[in-house]
Amino acid sequence: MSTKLVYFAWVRERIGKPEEEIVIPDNVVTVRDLLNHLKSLGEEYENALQYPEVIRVAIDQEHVEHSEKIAGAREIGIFPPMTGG
Amino acid sequence: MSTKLVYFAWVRERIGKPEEEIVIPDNVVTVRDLLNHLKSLGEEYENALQYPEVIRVAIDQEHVEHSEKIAGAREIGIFPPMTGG
Amino acid sequence: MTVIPTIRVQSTDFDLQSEIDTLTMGRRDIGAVVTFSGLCRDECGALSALELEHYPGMAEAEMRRIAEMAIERFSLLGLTALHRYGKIMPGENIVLVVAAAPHRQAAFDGASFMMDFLKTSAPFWKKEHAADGTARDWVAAKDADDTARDKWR
Amino acid sequence: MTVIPTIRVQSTDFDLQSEIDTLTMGRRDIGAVVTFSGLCRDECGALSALELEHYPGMAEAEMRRIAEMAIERFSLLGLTALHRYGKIMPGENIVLVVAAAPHRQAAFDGASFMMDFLKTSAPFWKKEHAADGTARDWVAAKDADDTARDKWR
Repeated sequence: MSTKLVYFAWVRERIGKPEEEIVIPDNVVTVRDLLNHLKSLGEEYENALQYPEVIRVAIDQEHVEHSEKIAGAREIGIFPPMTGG
Repeated sequence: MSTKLVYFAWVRERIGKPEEEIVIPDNVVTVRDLLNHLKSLGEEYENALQYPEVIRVAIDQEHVEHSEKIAGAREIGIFPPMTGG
Repeated sequence: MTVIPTIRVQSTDFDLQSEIDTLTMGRRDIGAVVTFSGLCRDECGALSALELEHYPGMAEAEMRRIAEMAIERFSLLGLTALHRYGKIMPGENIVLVVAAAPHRQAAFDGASFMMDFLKTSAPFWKKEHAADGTARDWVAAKDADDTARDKWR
Repeated sequence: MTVIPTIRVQSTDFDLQSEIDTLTMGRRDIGAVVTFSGLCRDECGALSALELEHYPGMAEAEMRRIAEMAIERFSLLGLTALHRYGKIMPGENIVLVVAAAPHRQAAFDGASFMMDFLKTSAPFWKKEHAADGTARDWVAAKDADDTARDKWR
């Protein structure tokens, strides 16, 4: 089963696309695992996710911690700290 | 020499006039003296100034303490605590 | 550059958007504008109107003194304070403050400071007109307003 | 009575007076309305524009979550939060919050709380367009914004 990933701001620019569908391997359980997995997919991902501690993640449009499990997620948003307002 | 007194809100209503010119006796030195002097002028003044500690006073349109000297004042405003805004 | 506050005491209503426009038009250094509007409440139907009395001359002077303190203290880029007098019906505006600054905290603080001092030291008095026509009482000053002012000391 | 916040994310500008009117029209229980407008600054001429990116759907959802917290916490009678996206020029509005309450402190707190949380948790990102056309940098998040949010805890 594939999951939709959506990227914003400089994460989007560095990865080079606004969204994609990927098949998440069984050994990827948490948000932290997912970020590490993505970094293995190529230089653009490594560049975008170089400092995972600053990366914010939302599952189905709600903020989550990096320790959160991703099982059942339909859409995972990955982005830098927010700077609106 | 006479001084202009102006009254507002329930002080005005109780004294029964918005303003008047009075000659202030020589022994009336401070705002506190003035309030006591006015209370001796009649029942309406006594009624208005019954609790002098709540009465606010402005000399030439600036707030002053009751200990302030009134010498040189052109206009003295006497009124209850403010309730605007 | 000295910032000159706009101060007015008037019987007519005011237009908030035009007061903001006056303050911000053509500027590119203002990042935050906070407005405060104080409105007449009917106290759950008990009130038919408020009557606002003021000390002409001193009201404007005192509002200007407070505004100049706020501009200085919070480095405001603009400050407008308008207060109405006369009869005001429930739902109508009584007072308007507009504060402009580069950043949001100064704009919030400027407007809040202006209101806290205006409440306790600008010479205005409110008289209530009861809906049933019986009572007409002067509003009593609130200790809570002195407390709100004193937090700025 | 449950108060439902008005939340919008839009590319067009907003009219402050009409947003206030929508919140207050026909009501006699609102005593205080505080608005916050966030404007694009040119950083002393260095900036020609800001580009606002957002996460559609989540932006509205997150603003609604924050607004509901503010309404509950400060017993607000009304709350509106609008945020623009796309290209915004210096002097133009970026964000608008309108908070209504019986008394002034709740209205000030409601608007300020809404802005502090919106800044740190609503999914919007600003990119600067330099006036000289050379650089285009994403604005970095500020620790001061986290500090401002944390004071409400």
